[in-house]
Amino acid sequence: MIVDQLILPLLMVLVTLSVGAYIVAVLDRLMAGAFGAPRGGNVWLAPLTRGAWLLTQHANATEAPDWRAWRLAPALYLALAAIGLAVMPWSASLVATDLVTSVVLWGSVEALATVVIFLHGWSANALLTLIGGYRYVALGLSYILISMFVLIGVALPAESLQFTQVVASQEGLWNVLRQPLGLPLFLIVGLGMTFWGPLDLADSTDLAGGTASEVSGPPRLVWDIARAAMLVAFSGVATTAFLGGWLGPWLPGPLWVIVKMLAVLSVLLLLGRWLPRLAPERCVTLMWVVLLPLSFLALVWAGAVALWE
Amino acid sequence: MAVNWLRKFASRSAATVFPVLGRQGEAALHRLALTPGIELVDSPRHASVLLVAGEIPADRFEPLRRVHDQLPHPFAVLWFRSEPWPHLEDVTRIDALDALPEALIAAHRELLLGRRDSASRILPDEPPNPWEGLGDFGQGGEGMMGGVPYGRPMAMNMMDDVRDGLTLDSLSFRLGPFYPGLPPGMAAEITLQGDLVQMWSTQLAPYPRALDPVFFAARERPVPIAELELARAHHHLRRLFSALRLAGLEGASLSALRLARELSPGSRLDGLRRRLVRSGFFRLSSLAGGALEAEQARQLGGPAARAAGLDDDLRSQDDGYRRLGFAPVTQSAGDTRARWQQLLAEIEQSLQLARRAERDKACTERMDSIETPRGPWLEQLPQDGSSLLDELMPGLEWGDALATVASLDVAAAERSLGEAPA
Amino acid sequence: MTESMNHGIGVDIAFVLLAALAVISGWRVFRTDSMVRASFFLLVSFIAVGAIMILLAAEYLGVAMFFMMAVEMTVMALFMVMFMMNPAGLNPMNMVHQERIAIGAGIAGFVVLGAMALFAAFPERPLPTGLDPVRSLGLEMLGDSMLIFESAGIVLLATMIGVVVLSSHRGRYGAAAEGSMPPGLAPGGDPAGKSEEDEEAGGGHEHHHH
Amino acid sequence: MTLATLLLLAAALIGIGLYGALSQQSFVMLMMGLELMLNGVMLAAVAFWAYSGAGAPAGQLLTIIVMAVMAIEMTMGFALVVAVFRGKQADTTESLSGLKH
Amino acid sequence: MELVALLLILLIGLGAGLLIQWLPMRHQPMPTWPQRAPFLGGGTPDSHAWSRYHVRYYPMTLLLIAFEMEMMFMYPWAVVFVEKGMMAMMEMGMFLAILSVGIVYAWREGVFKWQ
Repeated sequence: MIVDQLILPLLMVLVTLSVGAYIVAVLDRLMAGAFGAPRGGNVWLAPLTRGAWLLTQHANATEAPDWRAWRLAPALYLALAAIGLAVMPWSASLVATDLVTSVVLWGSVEALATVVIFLHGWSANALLTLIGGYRYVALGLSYILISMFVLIGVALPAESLQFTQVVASQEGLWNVLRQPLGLPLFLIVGLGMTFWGPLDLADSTDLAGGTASEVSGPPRLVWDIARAAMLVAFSGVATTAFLGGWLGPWLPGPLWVIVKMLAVLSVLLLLGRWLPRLAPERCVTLMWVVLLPLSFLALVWAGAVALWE
Repeated sequence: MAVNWLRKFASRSAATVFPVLGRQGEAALHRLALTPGIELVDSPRHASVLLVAGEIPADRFEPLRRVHDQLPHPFAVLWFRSEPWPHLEDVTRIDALDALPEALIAAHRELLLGRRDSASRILPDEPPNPWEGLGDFGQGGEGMMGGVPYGRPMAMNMMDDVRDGLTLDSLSFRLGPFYPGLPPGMAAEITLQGDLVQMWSTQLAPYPRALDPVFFAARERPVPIAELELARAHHHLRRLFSALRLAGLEGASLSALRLARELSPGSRLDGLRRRLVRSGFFRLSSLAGGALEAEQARQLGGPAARAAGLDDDLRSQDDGYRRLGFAPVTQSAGDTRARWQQLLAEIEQSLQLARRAERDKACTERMDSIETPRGPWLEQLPQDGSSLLDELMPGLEWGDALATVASLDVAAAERSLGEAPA
Repeated sequence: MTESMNHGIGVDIAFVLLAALAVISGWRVFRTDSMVRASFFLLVSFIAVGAIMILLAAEYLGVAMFFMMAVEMTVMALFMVMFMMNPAGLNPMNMVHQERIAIGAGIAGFVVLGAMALFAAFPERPLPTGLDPVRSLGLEMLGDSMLIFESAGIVLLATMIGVVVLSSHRGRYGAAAEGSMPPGLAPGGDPAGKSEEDEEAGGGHEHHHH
Repeated sequence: MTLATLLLLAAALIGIGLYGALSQQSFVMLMMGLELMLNGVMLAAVAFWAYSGAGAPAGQLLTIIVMAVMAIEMTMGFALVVAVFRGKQADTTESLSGLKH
Repeated sequence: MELVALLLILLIGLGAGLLIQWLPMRHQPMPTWPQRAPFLGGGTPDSHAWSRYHVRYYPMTLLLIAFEMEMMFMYPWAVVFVEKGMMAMMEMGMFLAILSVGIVYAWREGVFKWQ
């Protein structure tokens, strides 16, 4: 019983976390190559050698940082990504934390991520990191609501706030078809939360790396891993909420989950390479004035469909 | 043992290079951006190799010392077409562009394998102000806001906010001349409140940008228009590269660079333009702001002026161009977006002219007035216009401000230094 | 669900640790110089209490506490930094008044309430087995307490409008932010560089606090 | 974990909050004290709900309402701080005395 | 059991994050003061970056708290939505109406712009 309920899910989470972060790095390099970055070297080895380099590089310090917060922030971000993976079911029984309110727990992870990223930018006590941190708060606070609305949408037909129930409710039809607006909105939130691609406002080039502009060596490695892991966790939740989780013919459940997660990851990384960075002000207006009303619409749609069924 | 293994493994990683650009050092940057195995980074904290490319003027030595010391241990320094400071030990100087990528990768590898010592620090290990043991708690501060806690004074509000009535602390600092988001060599003293620029005063003008020799030849004798127009397109494409990179469109920026490298009259801009339009660059990116007024536009001249609706273009006075059916293209808004649209339109126009000129074997006819990519060249070459930014920047959000700087070609033009002696 | 009623030693240990965390971080809020740290210490205290709520089978409230407080405390931190001098506590400071009275009141409050907790007799009616707290909450909100639920909605709307009126400086049809700054602000120049819009707004919000 | 220990914890949080609310000079820190007190109240409400309310949903509802009160208090408080600061550049309670005209 | 798993995952994530930082950094000396100066492309700041930072979007954050509070009510509502049928639908209509009014009002007042 211990093995079934504790050890196995735990292993699943840890393996997905580490392998997933690696896969994100590889996929991102492949996408970069497809979009015209100079090819060369071994794509599969590059993330690992880069990690090794960061381990040998000395960590930077700033004049008067908030030491504890500065070192804790990347680790906390990683821990939040791990929690995201913990609430995601691999099959009807294989899930680390099948909390009755796991949908809300994921919402909390999103909200807490804002805190952690802000801390990362704040605690270095440097101008560019500070601007990055504050920019992320504008962005992070804007998309929390969107994510919550679309996730409430998937909770309606499931009559539950539990991810396993959400998947079970998609037995007949996946939510991606039943609530067509939900997944696109959720993917945008995902890009924002990991500040990937167009929503890369916290760690952007115009800030010389934003919140990460003053970190080097091991803390930077953890930060990069955590960002990638959060993207993985995010794709896991998207899979669970909209793509029917473990449901699917022929293959065993966990395999389906992995296939769907990879698909979501590829879409996200593709978008990240395709779109330009948004201006923060424009981004906030877009989220509140366009995407949030759209998520209302998604919720009304979800409610109507749930009642009609 | 394990560490040894880790270092061996790490030595196979891409060389992370922070470029510090000297005069006309951009060629190295453009070369390295397209080289596999080399990653150009935006912050010295992310780099293992510091590349000093081009001659650094003496007034930028102090900033260079500062950046030099900001790379984390271990790091190497390479001087490209630049005279290394005599007091440094163990310096590497490279002069051939073709040998540069190899040398950078080798430096990174040797550094990690321990075959090369990390460069030593230049500046003395002292805080900006003495603080230890001073003040109320030995942290260098006094009272709530006084003193120099941990070596620096505290921020105090000094000027009223430019937008809403809420006046909070303003942060003043000097940015550059080696900040990747600014034109090479440019430094400014900036005051921010929040992420909004309150004050901007340009301290060091950007380095003059090298003009293609063909523009100088055109002052002396008629030159083929095809050649002139290709050089113009080349100039604009390279500016597009840095701007797109700043906007987070790495792939598109590299295609602009590739296009510039393989430029011929047959080149087409359609692919890049389509890509930019489809990606929503003109709609989504931070391009609002930085609108030039007519007077400012006239002062600056060139594509920026035409983007603001002035149709001044010396080419329209040249009979060679007139026979090719040349008419200046203009935009009306004069803001950052209009400038990029103008630049794309001018590149396209240049390519078209080059095709027609090659067919007709057309040559320029006037020698006293040349339209350079930077602006009109009548009596003298286009001069530096960076003081314009002082008026333009206040009130812009940080991202908008940097996008605006990237869209304005304010640097003076000068003759290419040519290949440095080996 | 009923685990917490006939709970084992694990729950007790978790409770003690979380209680200690809640109290210590709650105390640290007033003992740190950095405003950002203070607000995030408060967040930790809230999270610990939320976790205790989860142990008490109030799964929804506990988890909701996480997200609600994460957002509130982020906003708290933003405002702390905006309005407090020396927000990071680079110079240690002590911004307290009437501290003796405050300590006395704090201790008195604790003693009185603690005594009530220890000596008052409360009816012992544990959670019924098979209760689904989230469902029961939802049914209550759409049933008997509908009025509370709806009035809360209206009150929140009023709050939104009040907040916007109070904090935003723009007039009703405020000009767009772009270009609100006329060029030519000289270094160290007088604030006359402010646009007319600013002056207007400056006059416009006088009545808010007089 | 019994009702008594839970209430003791709640009392401790309220006590600390009371100290903070009374002793802090700045608006925002004062608000933190209030929040900490409400934190204790919420914990007490949930504890009662779990141990002596027989799971009556009103207990949970009470907690939510406390949370709503907290949110409203906070938003209105901050909005007022902004408005006051804009006029007076003040951030402590003492400096507010000048506003009473 | 699930809470134990959650706790373990949290601790392992946090621990791994800290360990990866701490292990290689144990023996590293403190960087020199010039290295610790904030990176500004060779420039220098006048003061510490920590200051009373002008958060340009502050009205939006206050609005968000009110919105977030409404979300508190929506989660339990979602669970009983199908059961309550049309009544829940009406309730949702009311809530979304309130929120929409809030958004439209805030938008017209320019809350989402940089102040």
